[in-house]
Amino acid sequence: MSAALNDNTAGWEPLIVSFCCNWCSYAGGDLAGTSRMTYPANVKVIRVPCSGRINPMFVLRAFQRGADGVLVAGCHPGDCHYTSGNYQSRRRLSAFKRLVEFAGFEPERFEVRWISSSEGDKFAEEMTEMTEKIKALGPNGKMRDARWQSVI
Amino acid sequence: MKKIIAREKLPELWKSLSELGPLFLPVQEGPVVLFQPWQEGAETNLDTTNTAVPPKDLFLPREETYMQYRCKGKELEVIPAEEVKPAVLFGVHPCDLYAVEMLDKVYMEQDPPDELYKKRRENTTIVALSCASPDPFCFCNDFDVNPAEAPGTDVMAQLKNGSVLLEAKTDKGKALLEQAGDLLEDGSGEEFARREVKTADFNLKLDGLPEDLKNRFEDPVWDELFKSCLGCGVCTYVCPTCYCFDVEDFGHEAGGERFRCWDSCMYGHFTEMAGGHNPRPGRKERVRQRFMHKLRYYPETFGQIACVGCGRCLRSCPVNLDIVQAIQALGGETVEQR
Amino acid sequence: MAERNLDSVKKIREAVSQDLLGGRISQVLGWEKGHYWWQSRPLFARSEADLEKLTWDSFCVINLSRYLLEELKDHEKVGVLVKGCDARAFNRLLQDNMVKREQVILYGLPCPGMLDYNRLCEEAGAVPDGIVENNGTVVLKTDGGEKEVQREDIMLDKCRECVYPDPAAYDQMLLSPQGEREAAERFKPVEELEELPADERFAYWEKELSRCLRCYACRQACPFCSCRECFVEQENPRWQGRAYQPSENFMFHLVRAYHGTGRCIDCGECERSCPVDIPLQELNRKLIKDINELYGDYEAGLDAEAEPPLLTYRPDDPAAFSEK
Amino acid sequence: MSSVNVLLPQQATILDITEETPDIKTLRVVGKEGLPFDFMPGQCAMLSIPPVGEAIFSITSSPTCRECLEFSIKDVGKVSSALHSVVPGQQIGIRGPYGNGFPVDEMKGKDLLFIGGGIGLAPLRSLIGYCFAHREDYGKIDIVYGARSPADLIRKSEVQESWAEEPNTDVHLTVDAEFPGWDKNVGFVPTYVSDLGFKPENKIAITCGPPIMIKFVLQALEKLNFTPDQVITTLEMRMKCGVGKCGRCNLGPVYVCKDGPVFTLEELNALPAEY
Amino acid sequence: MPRTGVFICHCGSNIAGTVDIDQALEASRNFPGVVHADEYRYLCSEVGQDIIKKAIEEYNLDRVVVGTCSPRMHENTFRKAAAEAGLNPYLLEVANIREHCSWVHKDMEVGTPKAIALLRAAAAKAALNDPLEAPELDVEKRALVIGGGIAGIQAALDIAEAGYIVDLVEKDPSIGGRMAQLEKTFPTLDCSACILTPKMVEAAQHPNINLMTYCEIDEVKGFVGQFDVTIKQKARYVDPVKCTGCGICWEKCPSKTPSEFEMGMTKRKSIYVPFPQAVPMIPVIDRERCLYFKKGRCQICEKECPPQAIDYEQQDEYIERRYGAIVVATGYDQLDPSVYGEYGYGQHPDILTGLEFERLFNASGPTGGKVVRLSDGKPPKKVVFIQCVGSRDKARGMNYCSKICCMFTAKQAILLKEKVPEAKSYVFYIDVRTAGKGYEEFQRRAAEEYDVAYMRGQVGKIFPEDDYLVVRGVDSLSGRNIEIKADMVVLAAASIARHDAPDLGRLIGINSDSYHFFNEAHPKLKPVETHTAGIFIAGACQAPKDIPDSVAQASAAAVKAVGLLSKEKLLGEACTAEVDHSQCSGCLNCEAICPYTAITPVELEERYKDGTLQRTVAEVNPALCQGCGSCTVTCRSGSINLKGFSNEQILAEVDAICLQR
Ligand SMILES: Cc1cc2nc3c(=O)[nH]c(=O)nc-3n(C[C@H](O)[C@H](O)[C@H](O)COP(=O)(O)OP(=O)(O)OC[C@H]3O[C@@H](n4cnc5c(N)ncnc54)[C@H](O)[C@@H]3O)c2cc1C
Ligand SMILES: Cc1cc2nc3c(=O)[nH]c(=O)nc-3n(C[C@H](O)[C@H](O)[C@H](O)COP(=O)(O)OP(=O)(O)OC[C@H]3O[C@@H](n4cnc5c(N)ncnc54)[C@H](O)[C@@H]3O)c2cc1C
Ligand code: SF4
Ligand code: SF4
Ligand code: SF4
Ligand code: SF4
Ligand code: SF4
Ligand code: SF4
Repeated sequence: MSAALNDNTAGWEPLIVSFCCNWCSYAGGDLAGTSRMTYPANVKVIRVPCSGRINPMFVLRAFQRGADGVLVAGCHPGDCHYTSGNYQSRRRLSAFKRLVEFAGFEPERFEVRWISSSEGDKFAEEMTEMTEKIKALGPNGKMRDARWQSVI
Repeated sequence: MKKIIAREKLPELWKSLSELGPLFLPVQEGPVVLFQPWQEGAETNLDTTNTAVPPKDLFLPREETYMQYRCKGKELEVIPAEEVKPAVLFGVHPCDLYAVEMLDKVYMEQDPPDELYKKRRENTTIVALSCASPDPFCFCNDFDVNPAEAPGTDVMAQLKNGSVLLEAKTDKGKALLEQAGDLLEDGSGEEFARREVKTADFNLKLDGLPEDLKNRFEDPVWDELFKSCLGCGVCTYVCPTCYCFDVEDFGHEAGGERFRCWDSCMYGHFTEMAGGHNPRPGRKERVRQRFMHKLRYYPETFGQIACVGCGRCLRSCPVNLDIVQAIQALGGETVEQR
Repeated sequence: MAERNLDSVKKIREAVSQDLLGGRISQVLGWEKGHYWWQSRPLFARSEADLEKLTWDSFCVINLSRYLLEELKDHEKVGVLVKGCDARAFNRLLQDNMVKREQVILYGLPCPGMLDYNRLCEEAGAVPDGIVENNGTVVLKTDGGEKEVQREDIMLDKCRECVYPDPAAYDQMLLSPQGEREAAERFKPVEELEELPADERFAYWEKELSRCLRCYACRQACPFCSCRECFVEQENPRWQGRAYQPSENFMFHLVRAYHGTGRCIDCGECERSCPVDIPLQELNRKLIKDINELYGDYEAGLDAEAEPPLLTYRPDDPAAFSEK
Repeated sequence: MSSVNVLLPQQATILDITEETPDIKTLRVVGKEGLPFDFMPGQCAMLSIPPVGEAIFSITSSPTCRECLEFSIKDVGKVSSALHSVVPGQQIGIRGPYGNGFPVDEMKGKDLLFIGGGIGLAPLRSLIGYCFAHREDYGKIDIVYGARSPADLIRKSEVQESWAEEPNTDVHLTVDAEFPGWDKNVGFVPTYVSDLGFKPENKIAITCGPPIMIKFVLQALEKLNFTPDQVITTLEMRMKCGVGKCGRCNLGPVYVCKDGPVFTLEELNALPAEY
Repeated sequence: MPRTGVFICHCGSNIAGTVDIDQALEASRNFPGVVHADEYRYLCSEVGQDIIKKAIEEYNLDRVVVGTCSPRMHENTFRKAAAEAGLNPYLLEVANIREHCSWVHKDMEVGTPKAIALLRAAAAKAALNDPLEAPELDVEKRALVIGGGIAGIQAALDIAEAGYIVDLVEKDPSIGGRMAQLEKTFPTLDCSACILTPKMVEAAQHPNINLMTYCEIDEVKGFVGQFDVTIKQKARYVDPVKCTGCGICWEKCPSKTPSEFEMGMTKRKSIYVPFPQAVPMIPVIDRERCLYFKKGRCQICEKECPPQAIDYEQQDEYIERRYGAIVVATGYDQLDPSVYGEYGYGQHPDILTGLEFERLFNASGPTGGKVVRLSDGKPPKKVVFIQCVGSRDKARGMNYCSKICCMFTAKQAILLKEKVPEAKSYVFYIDVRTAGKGYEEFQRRAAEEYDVAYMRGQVGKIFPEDDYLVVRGVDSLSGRNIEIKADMVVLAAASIARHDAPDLGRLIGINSDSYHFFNEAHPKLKPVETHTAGIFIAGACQAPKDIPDSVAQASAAAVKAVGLLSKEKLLGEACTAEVDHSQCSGCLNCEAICPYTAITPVELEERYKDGTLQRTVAEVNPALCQGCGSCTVTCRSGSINLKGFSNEQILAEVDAICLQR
């Protein structure tokens, strides 16, 4: 773990990368916006067609590049726009989540949520909750590649 | 200058020497012994024969960032890496130092010299430890490696009845022993025991082999020998005389760094070119390259076979394809058959 | 010398030579002795003379199925000697469409478990000159005399923990089956690690993985790694950097392990091939254990027809995240 | 710092860029003060473009040009494509020169036959420029240059105008197939070489191009009774260091980056054919 | 390196209020490849779009990033604008700095850096965008309806009415399906044949409908707009052109076999039409039973047939046709209740299933329309109906409710009372479910006016004693044990999927639920679509259904099909998956995962040593691929990639977001 990271947690703000499926969760995010809900700006969303598109390698890359938490969000099981994408990702990401925990990541660092396009409130809540949990945990040094920010 | 120290007191010596810079010595890491920087409480192991991986990474690190750069608009600023800091390498066996000599030829003697390597060599003080007993994989006898003497070492050391006897061979070596000060007792009265170490006897016929191989590039031996090879590259990574590397960049829009790291001729991508053409497309060509390099090309340029008989490839190849098998196949039956 | 049942060797030779010399197959993959009595090498036998070298003893550990990837290009039909894990590896390759069943004759060899050179030495206190195997025990011979030990105690870890020593796929079973083994210990290291606090677990892996040379021998030896181009070597995108950073070590190992989800046959070849003895099996087994817990028992390689767990789903599957 | 790490690039600046063909651009590059280094025709340099990496390219300008170095670069992959996106004034890294270069002294007094295909003209152009600058040292110069289509010929105006106007020089152009407006030869380079029926007496043939072209050019030259020591070619291998250490580009004991890339056919015949 | 232009929208103050536009512009200018950056109050307006279009030309832009509202809102607007300026629309990326940024944050200090991060990610992604083309697909103006039950007939009629040719494929010798087996239909009790037969005839005579009975689907290839289907016309051994349907052949045929239509309760001949109102009225010879085919002699039918329509030499024929759309309406089966040993089904002739009982009312049925016991021909005095036989039974049967049983039981109890006034009905039920117009009233009438005794409870055992059947059960309301000496027992056996549904699903490339009913694309919003574009479902093949629901769904499916057929061209998905054949190892894991069966193996020839070698690789059919990207994750080596959301692009976005400058 990079020592430098833990020194100045004072002004530290976590970086959370969220992968959202286009049809449900991203739209849920849009609804949160349209409804002027607020949630922390720490979360930055990457739009993907389906939670089935989420390759665990994307998640690890985010950790390498300094993400403090990663949240994948997709349609509720049964509601997948592509029928089975979230059923597939449920298995894949469950196995993967346990693996990253086994590697020593705190369980909160990687989460998966089902958020429908009508759940703007849930979107905002989940983003807030994730941010708060990560704030409580502190910066993630695990797997962070110190070289990424070494020359800016 | 000869000094002696009781083995129990070695941790104190480590501590003192590590003030000179990181002190690398054989450390028990779980099931294997590796050269690792010494830390308080490290489980050192001087009784091991050969470490799982040779200490070549002190001079040719597994990864070495040699420059950083910053990009601003159209500008590019190159920032060379910091100077190489001094280090101490303790407990290296003679065969590994014979191997370092071979790397020296490539990296320092051949034009242009490699400054990175050279600086690491110059800044490292080496304490060699003579071999007491070989393990069954050692076959350095075949290469006239003297287990009691190590070329180019700064200090020669020997384990002796619960003590370690140390003799400085160079000024750097003297400075090292002086650093330890009172910890070391005078050892001028002590004699280095003569060591006759009998290693595995494979009865290799090495004389004339490089010459013989000159026109055996298309030899049928190659059609069989490679078959079991997985192309895993372990043999090259654990071999003290292998030295290929790769250069890569890591960075983003604002800057980054360039490093070199170990690479291996056993990998498919090693020689692959734009458009997919690969001069060494298969395992056969790669196995041939590895053994030809050791047994013919290196000798042709530097006058000696690039193997010291450390036995690491015999121990580590997952399918037990090693240089002895290659030499036997090339020098034994096949020659007569042809 | 490693004395073993010469009858068995004879039986095997007879069986395969019938097919080889009869022209049913043009090559047999088996084992021959290496330089040392505790080593063997793959044997690519195409003639009677080659068959003379064929051996079967407690050191025929190398998994031969992987060689089919290349050998089937050159041969119409190949015979392979398969232990339990080799047969599971074969099934794995079959499931990934890497081999054609009709191109291969499998000769099943129920495996008594292979012996561990390091354990032999430890038990003997030196490098033994040879061993004699009895039923369940092994006599280690050294200069200093002889020592009898339990076979189980000097077996490779991966063999001690093997549940299915009998080939799950074969055309001809050459020796009598061993029966399923009890491998209660299989998941114990995983469970112990699971007990640790996250940070300690991370520290454990950081240390273990710090040794990794990233030679990728583990991958080369692995029967589920049959990709034409592994993610680690890809230029575009560059999933995996070459640097020896802890970050890159984790990337490689987590991804490789993840790629084994429901595919790792638990043969332990990765770990055996690793020159610096990284406990890779613990990662693989974590996934085996979790998949079994979450989605029902599945043992990769046992049944080539069974649907791999990540290639299917049930609408009511459980999830490992806090939300179902 | 006592001496410099050979792998460290110097800073260089792009002067300007010419689009030669749809996938080849020529970059003109200067060092901090004038040329970054002196070199001989046939030598190469490693160009860096962070954070993408480095790749080796022939210096295509003649050493007699003191203004800048020129590189003709074909877009085939990461670095080459990044180099295609540079803009004038942009700084890149450069190190070199690498390789042996052409044996300009041994070629003195001989007639020269240059045979180039596509991007293969790049190293030849440096030598051709050099020979023109030392015109009196060399005899008749023939240049056979071909590409897939007229659009794939590089340095068109230079080849067709300035070179053709040099004394005692003939330029023979060819493309693989008929194209509207193309009035020169149509056909593959090796065939054209045979058709032109060059005499080997006191001649040296220097060829560079795609491997398949080289293969057939060599056969054509052999038929025309050129001896292996009269034929010079340059090889391309994957390279990372350029100084004979990284271990990629060897043919037997010979390193293409250091001992090549220029070889006579005679030299090549003595080496393992691993290229 | 691309030439990217970045355009940031104020959206009035919607964005500008929370994002410092100048700062965002300044930052954007430093992104790699950005050669131009500009802003405007309302980018989506005509003027705003013009700014983008002009800049594309002026700065020779080959990528555009707009920082605006959600791409779900205006991505198409901007893409169209870019296309008008000559740029491939897929070279434009949207950074959602409104819904995902300015609207959810309050301060500039928070909103601005986040907007910059999102813009950076969009620029990084855009740099890797490739020009994409949505495939244009031709539409064959012909539909295929599989299954000639009421649902299939209705769908075929509706499509035909809209002016398109329909092939109606039925596996049996006649269309009609289950409804043809029914006597009267709830809740109005009109006669099934009276309302069905005209429809059958209409279908047969409709100029746009091509009736293909006694046919099976052999192969389906292709994709929406262009399904290439091979249909097997099973040999009838009767020339349909010559046959006049006079019926002499089946009258004279000496060989008998249990009738499928009559649920085996009576016999039919070896040359037969399944029921008297069959459409077409052309018999088939049952080759398995026919004496001539079995023993080589007989040929009576051939001799007797006046127009000499019998043709023993007829062969199965394979017909290949292309269709733009397919409607699947293959209906349902009845569970065989003999798995429930306690009910004694199959062991006693007076224990019947609902469908069997239904046939007893029918004038042409096994008893000529008299409701009598099959054992002794006496009319039953006490009939026990048992509901939920196999339905709603987690342990041994199906989890689901068969939906129609409560209603047809009520119907049958009423019909019984009408036919045998002295008969008394008892119904054992778990719940009575009567959702539907007029259904509750209907059922209540049964209970109140027709003296049907409804007993909530379960039957534990049925066994014969003397000449009645003892039905033992428990009344779960009172807890009392009940024993009824019944003359007849009718089991409302669960409706289940056709036994061959999974095979058919595989054949045509649609999937089924765990009970093998075909799956709709979305349980709420796409109830007649399947995951395979261009294939629709109707009737009881999707789930148990009654006739009105079947007909409604059939019409809906027809509308969908017609909508599709009415298009000149179909626009496919541009962001589809793509396999790099040089990398693909051919493991076909992706094939297993694709919900749209868009991936198939293909063979490649590859140079190997001096010869060549065959190698299997995966290939994506861009017309079938919907761009979910699930396959890309299954492919460990990343050999299959998704255009528009490629691995490279997503990684670039991650990198860009994590580069905190
Ligand atoms: C002596 C010499 C002179 C050359 N002169 C020129 C020249 O004047 N103009 C020109 O356009 N090209 C020249 N080349 C080729 C040029 O070096 C390669 O095209 C370039 O390195 C490709 O790098 P890249 O990063 O663009 O490709 P990458 O993205 O790295 O790779 C694309 C493919 O090229 C392979 N590759 C990587 N590096 C090299 C390399 N150094 N040589 C060959 N293949 C490689 C990779 O394995 C991969 O398969 C020369 C090569 C050599 C050896
Ligand atoms: C005892 C009973 C009484 C009922 N009473 C009523 C009632 O009173 N009122 C009411 O509304 N509903 C009633 N129903 C329900 C009614 O039967 C169904 O709603 C209706 O038949 C469904 O029609 P369908 O066209 O979907 O299926 P089906 O009627 O099953 O028709 C499907 C057709 O497809 C054909 N087919 C199957 N597979 C293939 C294939 N692979 N290729 C080609 N053709 C194929 C079949 O041969 C059949 O002709 C009753 C059901 C039962 C069991
Ligand atoms: S020889 Fe052995 S160690 Fe070397 S690459 Fe081949 S299999 Fe690996
Ligand atoms: S070839 Fe093998 S024995 Fe020789 S030096 Fe290398 S590792 Fe040691
Ligand atoms: S074999 Fe061992 S050292 Fe090599 S990559 Fe695998 S874990 Fe690392
Ligand atoms: S590690 Fe993954 S990508 Fe690499 S070979 Fe194994 S399965 Fe394939
Ligand atoms: S999963 Fe990947 S490697 Fe396997 S068949 Fe599909 S594209 Fe090819
Ligand atoms: S992206 Fe989805 S629909 Fe397309 S081929 Fe892959 S899995 Fe099938």
